[in-house]
Amino acid sequence: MIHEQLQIISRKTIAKDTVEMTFHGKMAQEDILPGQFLHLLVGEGSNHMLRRPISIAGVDKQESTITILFKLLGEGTNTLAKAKPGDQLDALGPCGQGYPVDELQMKHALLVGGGIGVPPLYYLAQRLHEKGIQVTIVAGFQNKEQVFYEEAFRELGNYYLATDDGSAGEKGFVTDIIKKEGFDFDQFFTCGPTGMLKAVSTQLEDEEGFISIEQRMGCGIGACFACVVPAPDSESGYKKICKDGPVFRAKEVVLA
Amino acid sequence: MIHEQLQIISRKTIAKDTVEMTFHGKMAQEDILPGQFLHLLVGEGSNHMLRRPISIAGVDKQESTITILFKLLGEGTNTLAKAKPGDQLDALGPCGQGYPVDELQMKHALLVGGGIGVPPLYYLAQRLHEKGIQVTIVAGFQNKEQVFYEEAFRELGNYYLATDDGSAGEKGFVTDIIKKEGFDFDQFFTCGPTGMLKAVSTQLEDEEGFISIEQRMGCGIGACFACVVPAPDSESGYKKICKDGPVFRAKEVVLA
Amino acid sequence: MNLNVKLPGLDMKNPILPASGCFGFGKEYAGLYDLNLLGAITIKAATGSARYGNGTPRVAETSAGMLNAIGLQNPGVDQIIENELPFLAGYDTPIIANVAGSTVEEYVEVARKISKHPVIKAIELNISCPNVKEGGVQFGTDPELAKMVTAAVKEVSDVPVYVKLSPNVTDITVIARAVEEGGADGLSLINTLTGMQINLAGRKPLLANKIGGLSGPAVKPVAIRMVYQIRQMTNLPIIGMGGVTTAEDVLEFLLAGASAVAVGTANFQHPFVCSEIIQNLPDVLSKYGFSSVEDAIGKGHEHADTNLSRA
Amino acid sequence: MNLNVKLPGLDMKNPILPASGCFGFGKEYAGLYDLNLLGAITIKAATGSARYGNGTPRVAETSAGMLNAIGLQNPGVDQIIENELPFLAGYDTPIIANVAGSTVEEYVEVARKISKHPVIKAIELNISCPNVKEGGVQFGTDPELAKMVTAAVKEVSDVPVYVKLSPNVTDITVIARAVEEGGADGLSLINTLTGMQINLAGRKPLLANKIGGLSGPAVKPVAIRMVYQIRQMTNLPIIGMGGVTTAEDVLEFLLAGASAVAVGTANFQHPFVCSEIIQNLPDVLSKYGFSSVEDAIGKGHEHADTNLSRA
Ligand SMILES: Cc1cc2nc3c(=O)[nH]c(=O)nc-3n(C[C@H](O)[C@H](O)[C@H](O)COP(=O)(O)OP(=O)(O)OC[C@H]3O[C@@H](n4cnc5c(N)ncnc54)[C@H](O)[C@@H]3O)c2cc1C
Ligand SMILES: Cc1cc2nc3c(=O)[nH]c(=O)nc-3n(C[C@H](O)[C@H](O)[C@H](O)COP(=O)(O)OP(=O)(O)OC[C@H]3O[C@@H](n4cnc5c(N)ncnc54)[C@H](O)[C@@H]3O)c2cc1C
Ligand SMILES: Cc1cc2nc3c(=O)[nH]c(=O)nc-3n(C[C@H](O)[C@H](O)[C@H](O)COP(=O)(O)O)c2cc1C
Ligand SMILES: Cc1cc2nc3c(=O)[nH]c(=O)nc-3n(C[C@H](O)[C@H](O)[C@H](O)COP(=O)(O)O)c2cc1C
Ligand code: FES
Ligand code: FES
Repeated sequence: MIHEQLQIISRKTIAKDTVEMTFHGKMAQEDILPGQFLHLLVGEGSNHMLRRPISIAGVDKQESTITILFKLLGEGTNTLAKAKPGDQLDALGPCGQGYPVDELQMKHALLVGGGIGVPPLYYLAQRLHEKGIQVTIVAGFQNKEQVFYEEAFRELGNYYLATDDGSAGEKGFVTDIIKKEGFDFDQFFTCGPTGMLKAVSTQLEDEEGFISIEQRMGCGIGACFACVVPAPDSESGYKKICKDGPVFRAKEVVLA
Repeated sequence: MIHEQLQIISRKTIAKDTVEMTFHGKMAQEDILPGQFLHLLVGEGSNHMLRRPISIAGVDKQESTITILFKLLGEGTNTLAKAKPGDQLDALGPCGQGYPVDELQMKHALLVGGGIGVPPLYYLAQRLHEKGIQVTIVAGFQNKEQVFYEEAFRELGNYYLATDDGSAGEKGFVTDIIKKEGFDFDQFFTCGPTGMLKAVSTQLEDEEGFISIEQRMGCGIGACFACVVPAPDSESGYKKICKDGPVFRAKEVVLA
Repeated sequence: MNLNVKLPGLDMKNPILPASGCFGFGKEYAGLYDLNLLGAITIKAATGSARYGNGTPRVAETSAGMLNAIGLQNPGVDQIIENELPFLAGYDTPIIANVAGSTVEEYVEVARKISKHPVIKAIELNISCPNVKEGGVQFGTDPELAKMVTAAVKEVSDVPVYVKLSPNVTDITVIARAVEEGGADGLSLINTLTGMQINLAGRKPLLANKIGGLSGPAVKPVAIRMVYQIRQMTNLPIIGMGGVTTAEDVLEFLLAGASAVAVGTANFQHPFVCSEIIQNLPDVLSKYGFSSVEDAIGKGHEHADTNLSRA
Repeated sequence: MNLNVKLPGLDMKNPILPASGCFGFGKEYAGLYDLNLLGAITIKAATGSARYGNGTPRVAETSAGMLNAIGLQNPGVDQIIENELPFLAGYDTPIIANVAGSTVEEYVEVARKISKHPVIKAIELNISCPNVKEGGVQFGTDPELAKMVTAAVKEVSDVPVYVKLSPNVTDITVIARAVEEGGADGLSLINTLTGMQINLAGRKPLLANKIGGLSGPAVKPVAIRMVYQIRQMTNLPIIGMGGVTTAEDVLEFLLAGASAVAVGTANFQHPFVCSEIIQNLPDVLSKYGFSSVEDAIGKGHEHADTNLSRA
């Protein structure tokens, strides 16, 4: 993990309240796994004492760039969105443990994402695709306005889209698509709101897979115990999302 | 007094840690007296709960601009200085009571300023000069690096400069110059650090004159009682600097 | 949307009122916007005779807040009645008189006099001013004294009495209970936290009074906690305050259990803040699924399952 | 410039130490900078056996501050001694153990065990954690209990004992006096103020524990006031903390009367903040005319003429 002032080179609104931002920085040369995140300082002075964790959605080592996508939610993300190309952002990263793409032997991967949980799966799909692994992506959004990266994902594998209201793709949830399609895969990888994570991991209970979870963070580096999740089999009974996660084996942790 | 988002049209460092800033705004069309001030919002969010009072140093009705000069002192003025041409500043103004230039019958005015107390005297000198009143200016600074508006003042009247270390003008204080020159004048007008105000008003105790005083402010409009100064002859025993001042008759108030 | 709230003595168009000491006697802000917009107005503290207050500097800026040590400067209750209240009579907005004193007798005298004036619809009994040696803070930290002064003022007041509590206590619920027993019609909280800033160059406390009262967004979490705790132990109506700058903050206080919400320090940063909050409040309420102000009051307790009378 | 400070048990290269709970057991920050730079390190609270702490969310952001309700999660004193302290033995920086408990017996057990470990140079007795039902805060608000637990821990501790005080009390000088009588070697203050944030969409307190501890720049004026007040009533050395983010803040605490200054929340915003403050401190001291840290301690009282033991 390093600490760097990343230079913003582009900023785009790519869906409703959803911003894509690309930075230039040495950090891109680190070995970054999909699922790892940046811990970003927001604003100036003491307006924001806590950094914001945002997943890495893409890395270009050649250009030395890192891309993130974030949703405008509260004050922090709204302030982040005001930063312009040329400005610098104070970042810690890559933080946490990502999806172990290099260690897993597999032929077919199922990626299941919901809303703003989709971005890290894009970087994951790229990495898996590069390794020649067949990728199926199931993405769920509230409605058409929220959808992003549809074309980009289609280039990397089989892409299924669900929206709550049916305004794009199929009407329903990602679990409806998984049920209907009955995919055949070696490992699943999921990221999204807790409700979706629970539904997916229950549905795929008999399969091997990984989930990425969110929690409010303090330090982001494992020192403050803000971000724990129960992990009954571990020695201490819990794991830290910022340091031991955010990516865990689906059966390793207990979702609240 | 009005509330307006003033548009910054220029920003210049004109002496050590001293910034001149000019705004465009409807406020310039108000009847603004020298000595009145702007109460400026600083930064965003809740980093600065208190506005900063800064004197008006010039008004151009034709161009609809207002000029201020300020010294980089603490966080607030440093943040103000970061605002760029094109940015807007939230201002209340013109606030308080200025020098009553139109009501005074006189031939010769003595203006005595110290440091960052000099700017309002520049606007005063302009207004008096316009009225055909002879103006003598005595300006005191710590050293050469701090001096500003020397040429501009010389165009409006007799200008005397003192610096504490003699690096520009005469070595010494404004009171040394007043003593040495023994000026003949109808009214004096002074603005500067409290020590200087006391020295000048003691020295000129037998003359008629006005002083402008500073105090930490809350509301800036007379509602919070933060900025009082003892005024023994007034009904309540005190005056509010933000509303009854910052300009007072020299004998009206008691300097702390 | 219906923003009305009805509290003892106060028939409010909306739950927003300026906090005492941050709005003078209304005149200055009347130059900026129509005071009839406001739900109510709390005027600056009144004492028995004129007080000159503390030396200057009296205010200092802190992170997301400020310190003040005005020291209850005011012209005294008689002058206030004579010179300040007539102006406010021109408005159709209930006025709350903030009453301070050093002795029970002084509180009683001020309350008796000012509560007879027709514009005064309620009294806010200030037993929590931290900025004067004899400012009544002893009444705000000792439950027996708090009860006693409340009962004495209740006896003479022609209007309902809201007791304004100090947050500088080990257990605010004890004081709230005491003033309830004393007959309070409502509670008002919080007053300022005591704090200090030291001037590095001057090598001494910046405020002439050394210690001052901390207010502004910095203290909001403390205020919300206290409103929430007190809502769990009594049904007395609460006027909540401490760090409000937005309509969202107002909703947070309503959810915590306040029925009306006062705005203090924010008036200095944004002189139009009260009118802006009132304008934004309907949208914020409906965004979070509420159809009126009454609908939101106390709704932050729905899931409550623990007694928090002691943190 | 000489930044040394010598306190009971602590021979510090400079007055800067991370505050308990904000630096874990040092390992994570050791990956960022050399821990030998620090004046001392306060580790996360230790209890008798492992504690899992509160539910999540455990933190919330507030204006210029944050709320936390970690709930003393820690692996228990034995595990800490076995798994955490050996790593710290590699550094030439005194380690302070923060000791917590629900009963006097638990405090005594933890203090006895941990004070025997050679890396531990002092104990910070945490009688002020607001975030657990049985977290010892009763010991921090009741002077008799405070004195008793201090005396009991002093009896078994092999190292000096600094008692960490809660700011959530009516009069902090009363508690300070009590722990001084109990034999404390020093005081540490302030712990967090109790506060709450309500989640508007969820319509309930955001933290799972509902109430949390407020820290960060927002609370600095309260902390400075308390350090200043206590400095006027006792000569016990004070480790000051609460909202420190810059070397200027450190000087403000020194002037108020602290001999060392801890940095908590700021580590989350700027993980390198302690090392940066240490780097900037000489310049800030000389800018304000001081030639060493010792030279600045308590200098904010020079002009003091009033007794402020009660605000
Ligand atoms: C490992 C991880 C990866 C994430 N990746 C992304 C991503 O790629 N894109 C994206 O849009 N969002 C992502 N999030 C969520 C993102 O961190 C929050 O949306 C963001 O912090 C909200 O900040 P705010 O100031 O706008 O909202 P506010 O609600 O005003 O924030 C207040 C506080 O709560 C915290 N907070 C609020 N919501 C969340 C949340 N869901 N998770 C964690 N902390 C939260 C904030 O960090 C802040 O401390 C991720 C979260 C985690 C833990
Ligand atoms: C009527 C009036 C007119 C002024 N005109 C000018 C001017 O034309 N140019 C100029 O450079 N300065 C002027 N000042 C002083 C200016 O207001 C302060 O220098 C400025 O507020 C400092 O802010 P800061 O954040 O940089 O300093 P900080 O010390 O960080 O400010 C902290 C707080 O103290 C207040 N404060 C600090 N110093 C002063 C001071 N001398 N007077 C009032 N409040 C203070 C600030 O407003 C703020 O609330 C004037 C002051 C008054 C009262
Ligand atoms: C400058 C100033 C003066 C105040 N004067 C009084 C007062 O006279 N009586 C009183 O009860 N409270 C007084 N207060 C406290 C406020 O009414 C309010 O309780 C407190 O400031 C918290 O609200 P805020 O954070 O919105 O300012 C004063 C506060 C400030 C900032
Ligand atoms: C996340 C977090 C955890 C904390 N844990 C402890 C603790 O275990 N023991 C303790 O005595 N204080 C604990 N504290 C309080 C700090 O040590 C410190 O007293 C307080 O935060 C004020 O300092 P600050 O404003 O610099 O953070 C904790 C504070 C935070 C923010
Ligand atoms: S955020 Fe501090 S331990 Fe995870
Ligand atoms: S600053 Fe509020 S009365 Fe002058």
